[in-house]
Amino acid sequence: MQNPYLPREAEIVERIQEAPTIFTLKLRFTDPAAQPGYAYVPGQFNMIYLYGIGEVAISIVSDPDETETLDHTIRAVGRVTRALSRLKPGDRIGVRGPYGRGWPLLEAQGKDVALITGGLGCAPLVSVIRYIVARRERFRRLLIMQGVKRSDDLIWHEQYQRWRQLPDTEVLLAAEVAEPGWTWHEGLVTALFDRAEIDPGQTIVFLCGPEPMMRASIYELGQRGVADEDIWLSMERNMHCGLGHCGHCMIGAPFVCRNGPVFPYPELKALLGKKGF
Amino acid sequence: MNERREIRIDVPVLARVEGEGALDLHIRDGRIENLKFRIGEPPRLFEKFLEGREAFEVPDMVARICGICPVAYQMSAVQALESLFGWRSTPWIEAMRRAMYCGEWIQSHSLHIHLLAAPDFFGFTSAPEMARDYPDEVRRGLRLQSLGNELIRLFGARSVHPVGVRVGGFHCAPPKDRVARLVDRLRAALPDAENLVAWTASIDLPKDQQDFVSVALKHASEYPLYSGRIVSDTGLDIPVDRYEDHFKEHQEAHSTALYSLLEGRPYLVGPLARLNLNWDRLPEPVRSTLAKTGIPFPSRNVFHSMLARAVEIHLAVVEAIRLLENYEPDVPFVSGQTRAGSGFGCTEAPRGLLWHRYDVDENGKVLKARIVPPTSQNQARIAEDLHRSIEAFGLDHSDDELRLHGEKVIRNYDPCISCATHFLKLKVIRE
Amino acid sequence: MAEPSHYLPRSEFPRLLSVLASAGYRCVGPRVRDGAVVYEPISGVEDLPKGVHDRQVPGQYQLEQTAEPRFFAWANGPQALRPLTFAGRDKLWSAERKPDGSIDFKSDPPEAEPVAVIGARACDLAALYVYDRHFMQSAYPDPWYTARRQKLFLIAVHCTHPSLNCFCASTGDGPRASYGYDLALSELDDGFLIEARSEKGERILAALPVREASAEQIETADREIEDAGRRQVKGLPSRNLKDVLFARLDHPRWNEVAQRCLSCTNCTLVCPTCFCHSENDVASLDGSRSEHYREWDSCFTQRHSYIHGITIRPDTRTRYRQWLTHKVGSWHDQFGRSGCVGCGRCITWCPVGIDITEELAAICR
Amino acid sequence: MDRKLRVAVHKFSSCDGCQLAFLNAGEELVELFELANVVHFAEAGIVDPDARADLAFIEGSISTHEEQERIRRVRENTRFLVPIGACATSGCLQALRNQADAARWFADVYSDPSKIDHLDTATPIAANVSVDLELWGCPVNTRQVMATVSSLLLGAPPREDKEKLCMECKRKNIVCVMVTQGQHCMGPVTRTGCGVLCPGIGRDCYGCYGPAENINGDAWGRWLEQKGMPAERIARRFRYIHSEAEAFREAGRRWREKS
Ligand SMILES: Cc1cc2nc3c(=O)[nH]c(=O)nc-3n(C[C@H](O)[C@H](O)[C@H](O)COP(=O)(O)OP(=O)(O)OC[C@H]3O[C@@H](n4cnc5c(N)ncnc54)[C@H](O)[C@@H]3O)c2cc1C
Ligand code: SF4
Ligand code: SF4
Ligand code: SF4
Repeated sequence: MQNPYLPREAEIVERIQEAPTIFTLKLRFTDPAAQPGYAYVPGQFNMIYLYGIGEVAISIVSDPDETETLDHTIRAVGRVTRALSRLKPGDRIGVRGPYGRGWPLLEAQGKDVALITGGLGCAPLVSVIRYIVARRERFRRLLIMQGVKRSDDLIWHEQYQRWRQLPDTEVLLAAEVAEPGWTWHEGLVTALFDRAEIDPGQTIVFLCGPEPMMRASIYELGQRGVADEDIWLSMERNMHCGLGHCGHCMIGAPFVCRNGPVFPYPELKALLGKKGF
Repeated sequence: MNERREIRIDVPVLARVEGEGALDLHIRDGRIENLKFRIGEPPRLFEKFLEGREAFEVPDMVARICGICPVAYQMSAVQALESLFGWRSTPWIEAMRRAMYCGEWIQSHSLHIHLLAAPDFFGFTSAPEMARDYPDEVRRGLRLQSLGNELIRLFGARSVHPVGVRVGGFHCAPPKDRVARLVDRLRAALPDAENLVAWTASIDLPKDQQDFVSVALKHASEYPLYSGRIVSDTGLDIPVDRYEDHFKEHQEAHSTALYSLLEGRPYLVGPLARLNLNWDRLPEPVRSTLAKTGIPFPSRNVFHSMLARAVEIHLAVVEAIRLLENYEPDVPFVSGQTRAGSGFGCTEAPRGLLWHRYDVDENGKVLKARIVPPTSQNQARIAEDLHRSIEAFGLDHSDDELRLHGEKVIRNYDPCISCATHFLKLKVIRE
Repeated sequence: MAEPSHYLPRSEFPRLLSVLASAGYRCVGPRVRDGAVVYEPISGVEDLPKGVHDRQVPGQYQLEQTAEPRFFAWANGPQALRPLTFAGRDKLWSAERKPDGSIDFKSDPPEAEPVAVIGARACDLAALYVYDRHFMQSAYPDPWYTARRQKLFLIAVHCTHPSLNCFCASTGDGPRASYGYDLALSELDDGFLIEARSEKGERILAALPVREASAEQIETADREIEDAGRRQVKGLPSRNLKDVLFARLDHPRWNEVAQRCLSCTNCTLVCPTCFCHSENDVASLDGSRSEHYREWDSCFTQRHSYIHGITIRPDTRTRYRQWLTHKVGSWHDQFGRSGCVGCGRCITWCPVGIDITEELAAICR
Repeated sequence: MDRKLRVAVHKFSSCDGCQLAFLNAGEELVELFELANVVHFAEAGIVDPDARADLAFIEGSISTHEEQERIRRVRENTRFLVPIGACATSGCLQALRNQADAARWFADVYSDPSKIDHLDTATPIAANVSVDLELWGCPVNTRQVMATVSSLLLGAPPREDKEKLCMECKRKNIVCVMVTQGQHCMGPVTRTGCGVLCPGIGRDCYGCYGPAENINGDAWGRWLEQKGMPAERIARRFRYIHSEAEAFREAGRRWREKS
């Protein structure tokens, strides 16, 4: 029987520093046979193993059609991720996956897509933006809303500037604390709703970020007539196995690793925001 | 001789003694003007916080006095408390205590010989350094040390602050198969132990004959460990509860530590004192292994302490085999009522006589505890020896040589300074 | 209820062990160790807890020796089948780092040997059904669980001596074992009724010196089992409690139980359906080798719900609530049944005697 | 690794038992000396107290002015500082004086306490300087210290475990001594790490690894009180090896007030 817990060896092909604590690792399996067959959709994740230290769940941010490397954008926050941040090209790590349910990109085709994120560089959605931009014609209007705590925290500045130039694309940014030179909104991301154009029947919304911010956004979306079924969100919970066995990531009945990490809002509605779930 | 030389050697941290001590040596005009062996271990007040505790709490507390010889502290304590309460332990319990104690001797003596003392005599600063040139000897030492630890673990689950000892006996009897495996290991270690005796006897030790008083337990038939009367080579022969009549502690003018004297004289406790007083109790084959070295006992050379430790490792291995080879589990402890009064316990810690006294009230709580560890008892002897042997060594040696010799002398006593539970006054030296 | 059954006299009971042994099974069964009935390898019937009764009340477990001839006159012990399938600690794989920096991953597949378990209870078998679904009928079958599970030969013994903490009758899982076994026994004073339910079971049965059970024997056995159900004093409401519980997340009782609960994890670790585990790495000192382990975890720990900077369940109230809302609530969505099989272990082995049936009664009342 | 890890082992007020986690390590000790550059470890013969170190293990509590000074110097010289053992993490038994009339205790033992360099308290290292990780246990064991070294060599601090002893007790299929024998086992309030030594030999845990996270000392004591244990004895259970670890100190204080 195959051991589903066993990682496969991958090599770091390139390491990109995105921001002081955020970096991207471009990986390639050392077994050449493993690479081509590796299929995933944006929003799915891998368990990344740092030799001798442990595994962490990290979303896949590369474009699924790009089979050369497998990219992960990681924020160095703790024991494993900080040590991962010190790796260099050529270093080896372990990878197993892809796991979970990704963003409903097929369903989103032909619709307006609103991508709303909060917090430091929400990698899973940036990869969706890139995915859509690369296939712009399949989607209708693209609305990007991103909020950060301090304006300095915003990463991928130039990309936001580039994206806002695209046809039918709206980019709205907000910072709770604006440093001099910030030309975007000062305040919470939810304040951006008053400026955004949202066509409730036509829009599918992808949310990613801290749970209070997602809840506030859902409220605003509801006020604007967006149906619960059209709202999708990406969740994070403590995760060990990624296979739906270890029990850490349950939110009520759903396992984030198996039934998520991307959920349609109705599946979580009852427990979202309930302290303790 | 009219050369004027003033040196001050200050060794702030003594390497390779457990705990920390320091030696101040002040030489003026070719004479030792001032010599201080200071125990730098900060006071921890064990005797105070034992007050108000119930008997069942004592063994786990006194273990913490010393991480190197916790079994000794537990054994003296349970002996004192059981004698006070009048609980009669069984032959099985006594035998197992002796076996566990053997583990501590093997462990502590191996640690001392290999990691602490031997590097001195071969010109290394540490055992890992010595391991490069003498890998077999150091490995043999580590093997014996680990065997001793395993023997403690058999009864105590771990070798430092073991958890198996209780007033009345043990918390549980070890399973038979584990004991059998350990007996196999003990048997396999006999050649190591014998070779160790030969090896320590072959080390070129300073030939330094001194006059000193040896004090140790003496048992009717066995080499002393867990029980016996307190005897000396000056004719003392008393039961343990009369200790306080003959041994007095006092404060030396310039020292921080408590000095213990027997009828006004410094005295030696520990492996050499034990062997000097009990070589006739050595069982075969320990006796013949020692005889093969050609070194006669009693010995007046304090540096033979190291050989005495090796002999006691051999003895402990042989004893442990004897005590455990026909092992059957048995009722592991006795118990009963507590009662008020004073109880005394005295056993042979690896470093020598360890004497406890507990005064207990009618609720079974400790009113007062007095613990006289071997290191305190050797204080006066170490200071005396240092003075003598450094002068005999020759004060014209370089500072470094003097320092090394002084350290060698102190280390030879294996002073476990953490054990020094109580000190009297501290005199701060200011220049 | 009575099915055609065979009778094995007590004097022939050792034959069952020898037949199992010659069929290649290692026998695991109940025996007394450290004051409790535990399932461990047995070498003969003399290892079985003959005449032993257990007295279980919240937070207490005591054995009592009687002169009775029966081997199975007790309810249960702290663990039954759980450690035999989902072990406290398992090495999942190891990795070696070569001098060139490459990593060699090696799976450490479980080496399961055929094991016959004598004395499985109905509640244990019901719990195994949940584990099977969780670990085996998964998109990623767990090799350790699966290997051990497939080598198990299960001999149920219908329960006739429920403890004061048992309530399997109310959950519908006992006292009679009704599925999941190879052989089932009913213990009578002078022998056993024995019935096979699998081909493996039939083969063993065929090698035993059994005779047909009398109607009277069958009737006695049935009556004892039915009595056992009736004697149970605790119970769970038989309906699905999911909606009630999730509607009462702010019930004051959660606070009240949190005052008593030690958050010590014992309830979850003796529960035969709890499956939480964590994974850890242990590297050698020189870093040339690292081993990856999984071990039992529990929703009562802080780390269980930690995500960077936030602990989802920081206090005992939310942890206790997680355990109950999952066990008898969201469990229904996950496994199509409640996670409680009525064995009463979490009540007995809670060091401060918290009683799940009382808590649920207070909250769902 | 371009340069060997520089490791130091310092001793303050203690019994030396935690250093034995190294000295009893056998082959692993020899291996450690090969892998790392041990710059100060007096008991093993290497003395350079002011050496700069990447990793320093600190045994012992701070109970004299000299120690207060010395720990500051060690902190300045150390990148990653790890107190080991009860003395260094909570003060151990000698910290019992913190809650007593320390002056009287000294006066009882010393004829002139003013001449001894001592503080009225014995405090953990973290109360004196910042620390990077703590290894709890009285004493710590070889596995704990070596796992720290190996993890740091691999680039990350070791995983810290604050769970209750009961978890490991259950994983090892040890039969609970509290439930079967009514022993006053401290497992439900004690941090895991020892390998469940005490219940493993059929006795109660006495808490030598210190408090676990989120303990409920009141509920634990109330249960024993109902079973007949006097409040004063419950208080003493907490006022033992880790009397000054906050959770035990508070539980001990409340039970003492009740008695
Ligand atoms: C489905 C999923 C996708 C993720 N995708 C990304 C991503 O693309 N980029 C990124 O930077 N981070 C991502 N994370 C978060 C990332 O897994 C955590 O930041 C990481 O586990 C922290 O590990 P650490 O050891 O460095 O932190 P520590 O704070 O030291 O945490 C210790 C342990 O706690 C657990 N843990 C802590 N935080 C989290 C967390 N947020 N989620 C799950 N377990 C956690 C892990 O077991 C971790 O090893 C994702 C998490 C999930 C669940
Ligand atoms: S309910 Fe009982 S067993 Fe469970 S965590 Fe609470 S105190 Fe422990
Ligand atoms: S014996 Fe102690 S540590 Fe073990 S489960 Fe019981 S209470 Fe917990
Ligand atoms: S069981 Fe408790 S007291 Fe015993 S060694 Fe472990 S932590 Fe210390």
